[in-house]
Amino acid sequence: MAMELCPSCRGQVVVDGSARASEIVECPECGSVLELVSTNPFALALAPDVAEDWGE
Amino acid sequence: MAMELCPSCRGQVVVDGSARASEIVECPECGSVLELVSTNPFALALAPDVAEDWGE
Amino acid sequence: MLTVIKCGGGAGQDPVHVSPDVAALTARGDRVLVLHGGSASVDHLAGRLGVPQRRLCTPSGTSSRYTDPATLEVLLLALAGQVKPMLLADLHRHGVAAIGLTGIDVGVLQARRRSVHTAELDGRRVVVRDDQTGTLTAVRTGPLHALMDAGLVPVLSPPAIAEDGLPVNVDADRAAAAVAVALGAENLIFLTGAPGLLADPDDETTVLAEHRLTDGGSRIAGGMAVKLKAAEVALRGGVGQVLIADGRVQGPVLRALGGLS
Amino acid sequence: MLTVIKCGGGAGQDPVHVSPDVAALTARGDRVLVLHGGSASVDHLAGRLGVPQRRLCTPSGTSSRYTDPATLEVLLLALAGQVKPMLLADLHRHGVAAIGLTGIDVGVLQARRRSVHTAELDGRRVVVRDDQTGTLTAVRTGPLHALMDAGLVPVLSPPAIAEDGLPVNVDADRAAAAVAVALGAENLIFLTGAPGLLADPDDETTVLAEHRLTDGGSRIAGGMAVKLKAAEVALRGGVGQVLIADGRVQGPVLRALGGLS
Ligand SMILES: [Zn+2]
Ligand SMILES: [Zn+2]
Repeated sequence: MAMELCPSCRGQVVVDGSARASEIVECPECGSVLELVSTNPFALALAPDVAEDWGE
Repeated sequence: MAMELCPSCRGQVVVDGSARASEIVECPECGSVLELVSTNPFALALAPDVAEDWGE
Repeated sequence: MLTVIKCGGGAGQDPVHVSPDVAALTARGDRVLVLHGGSASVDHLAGRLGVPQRRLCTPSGTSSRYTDPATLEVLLLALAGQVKPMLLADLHRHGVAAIGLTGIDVGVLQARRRSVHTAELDGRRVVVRDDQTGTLTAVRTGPLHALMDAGLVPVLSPPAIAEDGLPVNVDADRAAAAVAVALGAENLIFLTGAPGLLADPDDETTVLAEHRLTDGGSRIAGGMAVKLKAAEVALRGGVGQVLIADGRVQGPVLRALGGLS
Repeated sequence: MLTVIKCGGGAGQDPVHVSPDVAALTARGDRVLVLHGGSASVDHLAGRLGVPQRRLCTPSGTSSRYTDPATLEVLLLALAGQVKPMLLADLHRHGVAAIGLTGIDVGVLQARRRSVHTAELDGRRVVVRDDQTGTLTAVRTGPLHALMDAGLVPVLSPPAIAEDGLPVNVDADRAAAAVAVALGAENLIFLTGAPGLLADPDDETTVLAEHRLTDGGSRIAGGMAVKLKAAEVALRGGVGQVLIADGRVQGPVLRALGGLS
């Protein structure tokens, strides 16, 4: 478990200690979709604007 | 090390204890080319009449 | 008359059952193209090589093989280096002049590389950057026609080749449909590890006599849903008939076609 | 003008160096057939799969890969599932319409399976019963001509197919010579991991300007001896010229041919 700052609103984001790089987390304050780009140290970035679905 | 009987002349053939199946041994008495067809127990048979070389 | 046969892939399904049927069809002058998968071989070889196999899931419930670079390497090894040579040797023993290709050969299967996307992996939502997967954009029919003109039976499989000239995995069922459409095939036959289209995938007695493409709320999911989608694409693309048939029996192709007639 | 290029196999030799040359030759209307090996890939994959690699030796000092069934499987995986797709993708990126085959495809390389024989294995003389090796007996030229007529560059490799319809390993250099003879090639180029034919295999400065096939008591041994034997077979079989050239440089084929002229 770690507390990180949202890169968008600077709000507090809780990251599960078992989370892995590339995992998606959402900021509870501003709703931004964030990507855990590193786990050591924990680092969040805005997730790329990508499709969820296979696009079929 | 084991002493086996030559299947051709019934003479004594010494087989190295480290010998493996399919290994060729020659009978010191009659010169027959023998194949160690089994190592447990040791068993000798006349080797198939086959070419040594690649035939090129 | 051109028949595209999609086979292989499922465990417990021996792709070599197709050889006598291919021999019979070509003997009467038909053209045949075989498209094979080989999921079971990929999984088995991945296990031997210690490459973990995972699936990417979408919220809508579909899932696909997570083809990271190590898995793409295993996929090529298994499909091009194991399933295909076994199939080619068996066809050869049955007198069929078969020639193997992946989508890389002559760039026969062209795909658009899947861009960065999000999916569920091991229960977590992640950004997927290294999925070596693509969507078919074109089938180069010229070389395939040339091979068949020369009396050869193409034996094709994924991967395809992407716009960057590197291989990407594509779904074999969709590829079969795309190839059948592009070549104007009369018949497209999907050989499966089931007796047919099942209402309940766990109950082999629930074979459906009829299934309308427009049926909503179908229980049909997983691999069979992909086959149905591919069948729809093929039919809408002008393929004469699409048959989904049990590939575990002797003579599965002729059986599906109702004999040599 | 048909040029057969034998490449790949040796470690430190990247087979993809041939693509620009193949593109240049085909662009001017020449026909090209590439025949590749891939010993280094076979060895590496065998290591990953835990399949021990051993050599069979004869009293005369020649040695060959002991192709037991597990090794034959690895050989197919490596050549058809790894080396060949990499080569095909690279040729595709250079605009070459290349199509991959092993000797199994259309039964292009036919071999007589090696019978039971004796050899030295791990320093012991043994009866070898399971060596999946053969001697080439025929090259099916019809399909190869058909492919080239269709504007395709065949990319061929071992294994061959034996009289029992099962694959057997064959020497790639000898296969290249046999294919060049069967197709009536003007040029046969062996790309090697050396600057040329060396008087002393450990000294790259000892390139021989000339070597007569009739030279007795040659120090030339190992892989280069096999290449020389293959070259002799090719020349006696009517191939215009046989070149043994450094495959580690840029443009190795054009360089060996003395430019596009
Ligand atoms: Zn925020
Ligand atoms: Zn004796």
